Amino acid sequence: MSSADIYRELILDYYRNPRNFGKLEKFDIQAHDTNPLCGDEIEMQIRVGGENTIEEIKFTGKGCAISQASASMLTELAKGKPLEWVRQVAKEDVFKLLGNPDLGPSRVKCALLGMKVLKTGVYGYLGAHYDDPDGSV
Amino acid sequence: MSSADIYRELILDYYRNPRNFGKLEKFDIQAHDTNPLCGDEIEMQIRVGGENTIEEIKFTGKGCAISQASASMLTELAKGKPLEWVRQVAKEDVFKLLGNPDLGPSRVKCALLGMKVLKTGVYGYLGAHYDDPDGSV
Amino acid sequence: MLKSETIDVEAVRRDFPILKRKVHGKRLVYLDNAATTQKPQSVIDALVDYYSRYNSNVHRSVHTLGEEATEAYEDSRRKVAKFVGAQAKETVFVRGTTEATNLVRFAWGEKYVKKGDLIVATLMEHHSNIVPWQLLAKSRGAVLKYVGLTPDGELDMGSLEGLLRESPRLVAFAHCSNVLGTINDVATICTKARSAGATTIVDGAQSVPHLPVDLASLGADFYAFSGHKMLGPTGIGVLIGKKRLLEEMDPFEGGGEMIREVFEDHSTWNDVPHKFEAGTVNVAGAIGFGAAVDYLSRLGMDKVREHEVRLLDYAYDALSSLKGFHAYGPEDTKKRSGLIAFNYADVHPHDLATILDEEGVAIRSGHHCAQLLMRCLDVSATNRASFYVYNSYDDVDALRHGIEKAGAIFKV
Amino acid sequence: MLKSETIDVEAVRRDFPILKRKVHGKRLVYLDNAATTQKPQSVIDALVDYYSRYNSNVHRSVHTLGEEATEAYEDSRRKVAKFVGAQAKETVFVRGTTEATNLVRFAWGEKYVKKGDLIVATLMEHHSNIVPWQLLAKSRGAVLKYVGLTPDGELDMGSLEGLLRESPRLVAFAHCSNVLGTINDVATICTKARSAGATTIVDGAQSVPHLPVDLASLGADFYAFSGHKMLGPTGIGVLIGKKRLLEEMDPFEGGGEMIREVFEDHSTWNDVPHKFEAGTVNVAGAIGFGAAVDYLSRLGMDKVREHEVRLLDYAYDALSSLKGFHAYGPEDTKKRSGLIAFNYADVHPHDLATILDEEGVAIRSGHHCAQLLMRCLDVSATNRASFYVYNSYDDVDALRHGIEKAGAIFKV
Ligand SMILES: Cc1ncc(COP(=O)(O)O)c(C=O)c1O
Ligand SMILES: Cc1ncc(COP(=O)(O)O)c(C=O)c1O
Repeated sequence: MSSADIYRELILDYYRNPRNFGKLEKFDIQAHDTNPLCGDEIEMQIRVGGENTIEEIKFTGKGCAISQASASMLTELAKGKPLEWVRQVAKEDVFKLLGNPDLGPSRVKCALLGMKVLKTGVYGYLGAHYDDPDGSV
Repeated sequence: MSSADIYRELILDYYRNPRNFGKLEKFDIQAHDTNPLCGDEIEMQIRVGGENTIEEIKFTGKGCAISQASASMLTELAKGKPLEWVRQVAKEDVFKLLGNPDLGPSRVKCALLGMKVLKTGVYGYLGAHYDDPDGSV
Repeated sequence: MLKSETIDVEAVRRDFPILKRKVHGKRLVYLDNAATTQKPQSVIDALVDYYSRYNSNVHRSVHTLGEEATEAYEDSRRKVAKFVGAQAKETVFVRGTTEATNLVRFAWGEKYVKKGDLIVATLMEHHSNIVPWQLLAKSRGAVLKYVGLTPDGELDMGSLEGLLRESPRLVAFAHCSNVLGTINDVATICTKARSAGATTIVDGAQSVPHLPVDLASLGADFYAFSGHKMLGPTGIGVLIGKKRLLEEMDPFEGGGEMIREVFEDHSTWNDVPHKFEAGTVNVAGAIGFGAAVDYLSRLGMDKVREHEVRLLDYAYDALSSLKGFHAYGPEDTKKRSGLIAFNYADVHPHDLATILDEEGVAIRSGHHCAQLLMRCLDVSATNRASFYVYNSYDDVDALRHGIEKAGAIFKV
Repeated sequence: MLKSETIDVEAVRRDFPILKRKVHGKRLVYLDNAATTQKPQSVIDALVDYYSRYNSNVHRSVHTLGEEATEAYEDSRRKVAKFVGAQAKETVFVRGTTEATNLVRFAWGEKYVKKGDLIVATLMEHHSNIVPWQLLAKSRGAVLKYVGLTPDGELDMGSLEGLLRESPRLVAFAHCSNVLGTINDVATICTKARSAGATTIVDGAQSVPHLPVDLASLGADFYAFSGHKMLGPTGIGVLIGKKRLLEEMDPFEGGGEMIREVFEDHSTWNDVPHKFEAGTVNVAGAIGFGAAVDYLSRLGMDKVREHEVRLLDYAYDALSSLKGFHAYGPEDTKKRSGLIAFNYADVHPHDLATILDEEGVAIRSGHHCAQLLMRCLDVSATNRASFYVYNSYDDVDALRHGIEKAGAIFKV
């Protein structure tokens, strides 16, 4: 797969016009992470609604098209879902959102930064700890 | 040159029966050094006589046949000489005492330890500083 | 191909086996030399020869292999020292520039920096010349301040002089910036710092590989650089320090080789530079470093410099006409080393690097271990193309072509 | 040649190019393996392959070479960790055992050891497991005491238990002595130390190369070893630490790679193990270390151990009948690793080593970086013959022959 395929219209659109970009006035969950290797940053805020669902979710960040688009897409997918759903989100889901691009290992980290932040925040709220399996080594 | 030549009768004799081995009751110069790489040790004491000559000289130490024999031979050579003579002693003189054996660089350090101690002591007494050219690098 | 009167690039390229490699079916265009350089066959051969013929621990064994390895190791020390006009006894082998600055932090800084003392660094430093001083300031209760930059990306000499009036203990700065390319005037800064009573440590990671450097005329107290950025193996570099300073400092790591005698309650230290080389050293790395220095000496560092300036000039011409292209650092190529950090429209550097990679072009993208500088420049990341002896005008053309492709994909 | 059912020595020897070399016209008999081992072609090839095909800085670049180098580097980390039953996240690449103990001194010791605290080492330690603790004791105002030895050269468990009753903060000891060969009972000592509230650091420099080691069952808090002593390149080793400890410790060296974010006045740290890998790492070294571990895994560490025990038994038989021969350490070869330290009549070890060298036989002579132990044994130096996978009965015969020659020259 060539970079022309990786950077499809859709990803560029999400990069330039990220959905759910911004801050929430009131939120119950907040998480932030950076990729120490490249400096990409994502922060997410979630307002928890009835029956522990994700009522509102917004993100801010800076970084490459892949990290920002995937975070944005993930917030769209997450909105309205029960918090428990976040436990099941897997990297394959994120790749699917991005159109299954063929990413090298370092770009995979860009793609998964949003998921890591989402999980860290929600797991914390649920009293659990998210141990990133694709973490440092 | 083979090791049988290096370890001539003479060196073995000086190793097993070192001349000038021991301590002086009264001395004007004392110096000590070890070879950090192998642990060989030499200490020398000198009593300075009239007209700044080496009136008495003794050494103690432990180490290989080469370090101990060369130190011992050097004390014999030094005895009675003016202190200034020590400035001119060169490694070639030591090698000559040993019968010009073919020593690798690390064994050369063994051979020259006695000279280093002698020079350090005498230079110090004369108000100078001996900077070992064959020192650490 | 670059027809330089100074360096025969085609001949040089034949010396680097990796340059035969294809990436995504394309010729490898390696422009990430400021991160690490490729290795000529002679350096690889030096390693193979060492391991195949005389591998041994050094300084400890009287057998033949041990003597040969020790000779080769010390010979490399002499070569590297001579390459920059220093003495072998002042030249300590370390893992790289980062270990060198940390060595100075622990062995000099923890001993001499006192509560309330001022440490001066600059906003263009690599993290390796910042973080050790933050940690030192914290542990000693000292204060760390930074020399600011001019809009053109040079050190603000007014800012430096202001800080020098506060009588700092230490002034830490890079000879060349790894992002801006700026070549700092080391001799002048060291003279000023010395008058102010400060000790100086200069990060030579990006200067020694690219410029003729003569430490005797620069006057730095400590000077550090890395072998892997100048054709040498990974895991080796040097700290060069004034002999008197090295002798007075505490040891750094403790262990074999750095001791003279060990007693139960204390130990005494070996002569410098061995006092700072605890444990088994990177023997092969040092020997390979010597071979790298031989290679560069054969080319001649003035020619290496001239070659890079030509590439820089050519690259400026080729790239600055691209719409949305923005380069950082001094514009005068005489004032900068052979690298260009840039941004291109709103294409994030990581995305650009990915697209370029597909064309076989390797550049670096990110913060380049210079986050303070990124904040000065008000960017989170930049691209960086950095040149070396095997790069040619063709490589610059490939870079331009790749950027244009990214422009098409991103509809710049 | 040794006809071992376990290791095919002739086949192994063909893998080591250096063994073809002649020394003073004689076949090289390399018996200085405890100082550093020779390298098989597969390790040399791994280095050449890296430099010729995918050399790049790791963790920083998104281009293909960078990704390949990073993968290979991290893959080596996983291999080395797995080789000793540890987790990759707990496995920090360092220069060698000496850097590992010093890392623990600075990053753990300076943080947790307080004035008046007790640090326990043993009299059989290598300087790399003594000097850091002397320096730590000095800087923190702590006290350093040593576990004594039995006449047979084992740790005196009564002495250890007495010291444990004083509630030490740290207990530092070797898994195997590099002079006596003694294999210490790590699991038992760690259990006792833990009950006494102490943190443990185990020097595995002479154990991991020679014995099957499973850290999961040993319970050490920190465990260190060197690549160059187990067929790997120079300049690489590991510190393995309990994850919680590594996370709570201060960083060691500051610079690139080990940071998360750098601000003017402070920085935050990367995840372990990267937090402890500042600056450009020894990429080639790590990759070669991985290849070394592959080689040893193919042989099987239980077979390596069995091979060495056979050589030990054979060597005892061959040497102990020599008049004036005196060996140190436990007599039971099951209790010791594959090396013999000895003295021979009044022939000083350096002289013996020189005479042996002329026969092509390389042994180590000196204090072996264990001066406290030398004082216990009341000698200033010993000889040491240390075995590895490529040694054979023939090598032992050559050693015996050389000693006899020295006997003739010295008229023993
Ligand atoms: C028992 C022991 N510990 C530590 C070391 C130090 O290892 P290195 O020199 O690789 O740091 C050695 C070898 O020199 C050793 O034999
Ligand atoms: C300016 C500068 N200083 C220091 C370093 C650190 O060098 P190393 O990673 O070899 O320790 C680098 C490169 O990474 C650099 O570019």
